[in-house]
Amino acid sequence: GGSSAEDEPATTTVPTTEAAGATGSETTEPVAAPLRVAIVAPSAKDDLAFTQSMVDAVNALDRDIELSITDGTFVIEDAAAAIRGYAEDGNDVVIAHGTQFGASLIEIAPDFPDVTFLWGTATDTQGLDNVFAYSPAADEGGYVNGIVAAGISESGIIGVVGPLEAGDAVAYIKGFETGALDGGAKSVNITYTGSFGDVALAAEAAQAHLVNGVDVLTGSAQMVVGAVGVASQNDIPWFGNQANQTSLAPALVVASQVYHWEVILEEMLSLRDAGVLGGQAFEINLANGGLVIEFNPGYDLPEGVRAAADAAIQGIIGGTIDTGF
Amino acid sequence: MLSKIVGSAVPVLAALAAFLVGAVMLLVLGASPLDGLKAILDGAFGSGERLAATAVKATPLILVGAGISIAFRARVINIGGEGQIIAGALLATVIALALPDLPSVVLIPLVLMGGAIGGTILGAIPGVLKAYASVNEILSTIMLNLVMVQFMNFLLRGPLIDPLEIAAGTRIPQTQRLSDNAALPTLVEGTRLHLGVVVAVVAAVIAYIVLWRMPLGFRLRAVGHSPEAARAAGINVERNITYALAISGMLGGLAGAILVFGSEGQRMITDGSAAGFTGAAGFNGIVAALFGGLHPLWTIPSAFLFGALLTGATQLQRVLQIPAALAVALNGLVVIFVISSARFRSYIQSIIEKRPSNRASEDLERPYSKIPGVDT
Amino acid sequence: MSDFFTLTVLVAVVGSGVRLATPYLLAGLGETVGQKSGVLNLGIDGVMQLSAFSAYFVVLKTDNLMLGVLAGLAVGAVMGVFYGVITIVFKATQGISGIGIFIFGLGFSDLLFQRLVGTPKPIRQLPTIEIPFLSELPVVGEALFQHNPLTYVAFILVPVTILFLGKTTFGLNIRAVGENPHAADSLGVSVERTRYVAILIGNTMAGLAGVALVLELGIFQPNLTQGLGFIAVALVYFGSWRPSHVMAGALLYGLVNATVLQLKARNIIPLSFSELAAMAPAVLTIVALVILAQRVKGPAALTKPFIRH
Amino acid sequence: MGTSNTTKVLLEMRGITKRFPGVIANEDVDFDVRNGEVHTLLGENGAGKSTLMKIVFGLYQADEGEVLLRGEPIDIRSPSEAIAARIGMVHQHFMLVPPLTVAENVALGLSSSRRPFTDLAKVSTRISEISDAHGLAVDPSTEVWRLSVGERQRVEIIKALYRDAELLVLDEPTAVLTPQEVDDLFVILRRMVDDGRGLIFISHKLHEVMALSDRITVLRDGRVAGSTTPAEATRESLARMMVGREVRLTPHKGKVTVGDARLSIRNLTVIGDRGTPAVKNLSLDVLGGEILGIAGVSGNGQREFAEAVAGLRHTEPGGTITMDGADITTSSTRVRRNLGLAYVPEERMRDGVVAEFSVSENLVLVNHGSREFTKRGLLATGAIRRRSTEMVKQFAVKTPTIDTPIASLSGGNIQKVVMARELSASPGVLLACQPTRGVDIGSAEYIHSRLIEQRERGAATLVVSEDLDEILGLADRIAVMYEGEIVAIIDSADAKREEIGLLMAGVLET
Ligand SMILES: Nc1ncnc2c1ncn2[C@@H]1O[C@H](COP(=O)(O)OP(=O)(O)OP(=O)(O)O)[C@@H](O)[C@H]1O
Ligand SMILES: Nc1ncnc2c1ncn2[C@@H]1O[C@H](COP(=O)(O)OP(=O)(O)OP(=O)(O)O)[C@@H](O)[C@H]1O
Ligand SMILES: [Mg+2]
Ligand SMILES: [Mg+2]
Repeated sequence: GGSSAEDEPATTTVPTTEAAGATGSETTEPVAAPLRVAIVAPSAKDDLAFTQSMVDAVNALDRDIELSITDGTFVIEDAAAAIRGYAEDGNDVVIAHGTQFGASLIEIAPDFPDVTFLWGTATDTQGLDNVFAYSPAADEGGYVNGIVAAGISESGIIGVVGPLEAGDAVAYIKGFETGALDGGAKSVNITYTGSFGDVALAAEAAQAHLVNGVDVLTGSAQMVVGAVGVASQNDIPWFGNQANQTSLAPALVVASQVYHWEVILEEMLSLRDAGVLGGQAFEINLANGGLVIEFNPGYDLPEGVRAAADAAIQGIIGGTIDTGF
Repeated sequence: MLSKIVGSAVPVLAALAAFLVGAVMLLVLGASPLDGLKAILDGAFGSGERLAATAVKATPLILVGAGISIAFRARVINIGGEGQIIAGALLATVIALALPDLPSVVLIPLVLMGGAIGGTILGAIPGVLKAYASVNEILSTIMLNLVMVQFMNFLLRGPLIDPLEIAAGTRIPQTQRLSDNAALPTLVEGTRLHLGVVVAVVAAVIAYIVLWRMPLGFRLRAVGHSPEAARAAGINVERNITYALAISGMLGGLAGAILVFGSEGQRMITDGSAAGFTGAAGFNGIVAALFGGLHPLWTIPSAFLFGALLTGATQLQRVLQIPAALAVALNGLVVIFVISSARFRSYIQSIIEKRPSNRASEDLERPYSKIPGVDT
Repeated sequence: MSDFFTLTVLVAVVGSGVRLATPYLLAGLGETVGQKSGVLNLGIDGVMQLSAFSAYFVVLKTDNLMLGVLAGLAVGAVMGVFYGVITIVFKATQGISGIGIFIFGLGFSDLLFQRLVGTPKPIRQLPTIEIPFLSELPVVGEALFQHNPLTYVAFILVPVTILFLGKTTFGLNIRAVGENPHAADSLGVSVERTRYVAILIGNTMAGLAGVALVLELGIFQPNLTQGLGFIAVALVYFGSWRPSHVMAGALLYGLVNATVLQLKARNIIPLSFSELAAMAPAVLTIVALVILAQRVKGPAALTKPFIRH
Repeated sequence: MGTSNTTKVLLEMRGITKRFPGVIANEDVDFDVRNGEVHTLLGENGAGKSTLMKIVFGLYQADEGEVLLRGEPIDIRSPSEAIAARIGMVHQHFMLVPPLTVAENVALGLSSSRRPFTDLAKVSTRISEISDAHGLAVDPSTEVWRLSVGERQRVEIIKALYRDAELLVLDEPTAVLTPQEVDDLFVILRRMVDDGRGLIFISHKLHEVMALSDRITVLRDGRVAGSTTPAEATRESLARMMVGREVRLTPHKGKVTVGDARLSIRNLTVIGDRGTPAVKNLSLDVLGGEILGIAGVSGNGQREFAEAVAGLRHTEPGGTITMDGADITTSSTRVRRNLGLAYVPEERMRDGVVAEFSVSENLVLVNHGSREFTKRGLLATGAIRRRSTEMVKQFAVKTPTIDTPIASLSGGNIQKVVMARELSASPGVLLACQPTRGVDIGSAEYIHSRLIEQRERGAATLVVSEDLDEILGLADRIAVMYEGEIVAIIDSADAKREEIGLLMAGVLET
C-alpha cells in the first residue's frame, strides 16, 4: 500500500493538499492554516442523536477548524470510501464516527500515516498508531436516567425502545435498567425493534409498552423519534440519550444524557500537535465532564428525585456505584 | 446500421435528459452544476485509486445486472437482488469461517462458489413458486428480501457475531475478520481493484454466451417471449422459469461473496438494514441492467457508469456538501427516462428500417426486443 | 405467556394492529384500483415518501393538519399524472418504471428533508377521535373506535371502493379496461382516460397512506416507509384484487406485527430471536400467496400497455 | 340474395389510402354500402379488409380520401363517434370482457340514467327485448366466459343493435361457427338488412359469401381488384380475383394403401379449463397413410383433445395414448416429439411461433438442441442458417430474409413456417389443428398439398378443423366430435355435408 495523496496529481481545489502531504503535520505552523477535520457518520448530522453530538463537539472546540461532513452513510463501504477520500484530500483529522467503520479503518489508516483517525465508539485502537479510539460510558448516564425514571414512575414499570442490540445503545440501556431497578422500579421492559431506521416500528413498540402499564419511556438511536412521538401524545415522560432531545417534546423530556466529545477531542488534538498521531483510547464519562445529564428546566422534577440523581452522579464519579455494565 | 446507431442513441439521450434534471436540482440546491459534475468526475475517475473504487462499486452491479438481464429475457422480474446478495454472502462467510486454513487457491474458488450457491437457492425459491405455484415473482422476491435482512441480522448478531464484539459489549452485527486466504487478491498494487472485478466481467460475458449462443439461452428467450409456443415446441416452461430466477440469483449471490471478500474490512457487516450491507446493489443492479438494454455485455459499461455516479456522489457530498440522496433521486430519474424512451426508440428504428413496427411484439411487458450491435 | 392473553393486552394488540394496518390499507386499496385498470404501480413506496414529506413539511411550517393532508394528496396526484404519462403516453414497462419512481421518491424526499429540515422536529399529530357510543362499547370500543381520522377514512374507503368498482359506470369501465382494453375501446370507452383516472386515484391514495403514516408518527425521517409500499402491492395480490380481502391482508399484516412487538415488550420472545420473529409477516405473506395464487387470476391486461391493432 | 328495396347510399368511402410504417394497407380504395344490402369484402390475408373497416369505425384515420355517411362527409375519429353515428362493428376477434356479465358487456360505454351508478336492470330488460325481436337468445346475467362461441357472437350483435346501429360491420363473424350456427346467423342478418340496415360482411369462405352477399368487392394488396355480384361470379372466379391466378379449390388426392394404427387412443378423458370433462372416454385409431379429419363445432373438446395428444394437457387416469406401440400417456411433449409426433397448433400466433423470434429461430424452435444444430454446447449458427434457408425455399415462404421477425409475415406465410418446421422432421404422426384458419386461399391450397404429401409418405395425419369444406376435401375418414365424444366416424366417400352438419350440432344420433 502506501500510495497516498502525494503520489496523485492533486485534482481538488484545496490549496493545502500539497503542504499537508509533503511536509507532514508536525511542521505545520499553528497559525498558518486551519486544522482540517472531517467527520464520516452513519446518520444525519442534525439527527438530535449520535451524529449531531460529534458535530456539535467539533464546533465547540476553541480552535481554527475547517470542518467537512459526510453524513447518512449507513452503507459501510460508502463510509470507507468517504474516509479514504477525506484522507486523500489532505485532511489532518478524519473522524470515523461509527463502531461499524472500524473494520475498514484497519485497512485505511496504515495507508495514510500522516493523518490522524478518530474512531468511535471503540475502546481500543487495534494497535494502530495513528488512530485514537473514543467511547462514551453511556451506562453511567443511563444509570442516572434510570434512577430518575424510577423516581417519577407511579406504576414502577418502565419501557425502553432500542434499535439493534448493538453499539452504545447496549451500554446505555443496561445502565438504565440497573439504575431503574436500584431506584425501586418493579420492572424494566426492553424492546429492540431490529432496525436503526424504522420510526413506525419504534412508535408501535412504545405503544406496546404503554399497554403493559409503562409510564416512563426511554430509548436510544435515531429511530426513537417515533417513540418520542408516542410519549408526547400520551403524556409519558421521556429520557433522552446522546443529544439533548428536549426539542422533540419540550414538556415531557425529563433529562438527556448528552455526549460532550469536545472534552476528549481537545486532548486528542493536543496530542497530535505534540506529534502523537494516535494509539490511545479515550472515554467520556461523568467524571471528566464528557457526559452531562442535562435536565429540562421545563419539566417539573420533584426535589427528592433530583437529589437522588445528583447522588447517583456523585456515586458513579466516586466509584461507589456499579452500573451493571 | 443507421437504425442501430440511432437506436442506441435514444437511451443515452434519455439518460442525459435525466442528468439535465439533476443539474437543475443542483442549481436549486445552490451548487453550480459544473462544480457538481467536476466533483462527481473527480470522485469517480480522479485517480487510479478512485478509478479502482469505481470499478469495485460497479462489480456487484455488473453481476446483479447480468442476472436481471437473463431473468428479464425469460420475462421474469427479479427484484430479489438484495436478498440473493445476502444469501450468497452468508453462505460464503460460513464457508470461510469453517475452513479458514485452506490455501487461497482452494478457498477463494470455494467461497465464490458458496456465494453462487447461496444466491441460486434464494433465486430458485421464487422460481419454483412462480413456475409451479403461480406465485407472482415480484412479490415473492420482495418478501424474501425482507426475510433475508432479518435472517442476516439474526446470524450476524447471534451465531456468526465477532466474539470481540461480545467481549467489548458493542455487539455490532459483524463477523470476525475472515481468513486472509479468502481475501480476493488485489490486481493493482495500491488500489482496491481486486479479482472480483474480473470475476464479474467474465460472468457477464458467460451470461451473454448462455443467452445468445447456447440452447439454454435460446429456450429462456423463447419462454420469455411466448411460453405457449415454447411449451408446444416441447420446451419445459416451468423448469426454464426456475432456471432463469436461479441463474439470476446465482449471479446475485456471487456478488454477495465478492462484497464480503473484496471489502475493506474483510468481513460481513451490516447496520441492520439490507442496504447497510449491499449498498442497495440489488436495486441499483436493475438500473444498470436497464441502462444496458438488458444485455449482459452492455451491462458492464452501464454498471461502470452507475458505479461512477455512486462513488462520485460520495465526493459530491464531501466537497460540495450536497447530500448523496441526490444521486439516488437521479438514479430513479434515469430509470424512468430510459424506460420511457424504449418505445420511442423502437418506433424510430422501425421508421428508419421502413418495416412495420413489429405488431405482435407490442404487447411487451419486457422492455426492448432488439439490442443494438448484437444480432440475436 | 399466560398474561399475554388478558383482555387489555388483546384489545391493545388489535388496536395497534388496526393502526399499523392503516397505511397498508390505504395504499393497497389505491393499488387495487390501479391494477384493476391494468396498471401495476411498484412505485407507491416512493410516492408515499414524497407525500409524507410534503405533509410533514407543510404541517411543520403552518401547524395546520388540514393543509398537510391536502399537500400530501396533491403530491400523490402529481405523481399520478407523472406515472400516467410514463405508462400511458410512453407505454413504459410498468414493473421497471415503478422501481424508478420508488428510487426517485426515496432519494428526492431524503434530499428535500436534509435540505429543508435537517433536524427532525416533531409536528402536531392527528388527534384521536372517539366515535360517540361505539367507542364506549366494551372491548371493541377501544380496539376499533378510538383512532385517528385517517384510520376511519381508510376503513370507510373499503366499502366505497367496492361500490365504486362494482356498481358505478366508471368502475365498470375500469374493470373492462383492465381485462380487455380493446373491447372497452371498441365501445367508445377511452382506455387512456380510464387508466389515467385509475392511476390518479391509486397514487393519491398512496399519498394519503404516506400522510397517514407521517401524521400518526408526528415526525419524518428519510426512508420513513421502510418498504411499506412494496408490501401494500403484495397485499393486492394477497387479496386477489378484492378490496375486502386486501383489508383482511392489511389487518393480518398489522396484527402479526403488533403481536410480535407485544410479545417482545413482555419479554416473551427472547431478544436473540427478535429478528426471526420479525420475519413472520413476510413469511406468512409468501405462504398465503402460495395458497391463494393458484386459484385467482388477476386482471388479464395487467401490465400490458394498450395499443390499438 | 334479396333484392334491395332502397337504393340510398348509407356509407361511401372515396380514394382511401392508409399507410403503416413500411406497408400500404389500403391504397386508393373506393367502397360503398347501401341501406338494405350486404356488401362483402373479400381478399387474402393482409389485403387490407380489417384496416378499411377500422377506418370506418374510427379506430384508424385514413391518410388520404374521404368518408361520407348518408351523403354527408364525416370524420370519424374514435369508436364513440362511430357509435354515435350509428355504426356498429363485430370485430374479427371478439371484443368481450369475459369476467363481466352479458349485461355489463352491453352496458359498457353507455351513459347511465342513474349516474354515477350503472343501470343494469334497465339494460337487461332492453337486451331481452332485442333478443326476442331478432331471435338472439342469451341470458343477460351470465358471465361471458361461460358462453359458447355462438352465444358470444350473439352478444356482439346485440351490442351493436342496442346502440341502434344502422350500418353494421362484421369482420369474419363465421370463422368460429358451425354450419348450423352460420345458417342461423344469416337468417338474423337477412332480417336486419330487410329492416333497412346496411351490412358489411368479411369472410374467407366463398360459399358463405355467395350465400349472403348482395354485392362483393375484392381487395388485393390494399387495392380494389374488382367488384361483382353472386349472380355474376363463381367461387372459382372470386378465388382468381383474390389471388390473381388460377386456384384449385378442392385438393387432389391420390390413392394410398393404409397401414397399421400409428396413433391409438383409448378411453381418453380430459378436464377442460372450466373444470368439467371436455373430452369424455374417447377412443380412436389413426392409421398410417390416412388423413383422419375431426369435424366439430368449436368448444366441443377438440382443443383439449389435441392438447392432450400433444402432451400439453393432463389426461384422467384410465385413458391411454399409444404411438407406434409406445405408451406416451404421461410423456412430456418433448418425448412425444422425439418419438415422431408433429403438432401444428390451432392458434398459430400464440402457440405456433415465438412472434419476436426470427423466421430462422422459429424454424429450429423444436430441435434447436439437436446434434445437428449444436456444436460443443453452443448453437451452430451456420448449420441453423443453412437449414433455414433450405426450408424457406422448400416451403415457398415469402419472407425478406431468414432473420426477419416472424410477426411481420402474413398469416399464411407464418403458417407455412410452422408447417415447414413440423413436416421437415418427417413425423410418424402429424396433428394439425385448423391448419388453414384465416389463411388465404393461395396459401391454403399449398398447405393442403403438403398435408396430402404426408399421407402419401405413410404418416398418420390427424386434421382438426371447423371448416367442413376443408375436412371433406382432405380427409379419408371423418370423425365428428360433439360434447367431448366422437359421435360418428364416416368414410369420406359416403359423407354428406348435411348429415355431418347435423351430427356436429348434436341433432342427429347414430
Ligand atoms: N397497426 C398496424 N401496424 C402496422 N401494420 C399494420 C397494422 N395493422 C395492419 N397492418 C398491416 O396492414 C396490412 C393489412 O392488414 P389487415 O389486417 O387490414 O388485413 P386483412 O385483410 O384484414 O387480413 P386478414 O384476412 O388476415 O384479417 C397487413 O400487411 C398488416 O400487416
Ligand atoms: N426443446 C428442446 N428441443 C431440442 N433439444 C432440447 C430441448 N430441450 C432440451 N434439449 C436438449 O436435450 C438435452 C437434454 O435435455 P435436458 O432436459 O437434460 O436439458 P435441460 O437443460 O434440463 O433442458 P430443459 O430445461 O428444456 O428440460 C440438452 O442437452 C438440451 O440441449
Ligand atoms: Mg431437461
Ligand atoms: Mg382482418
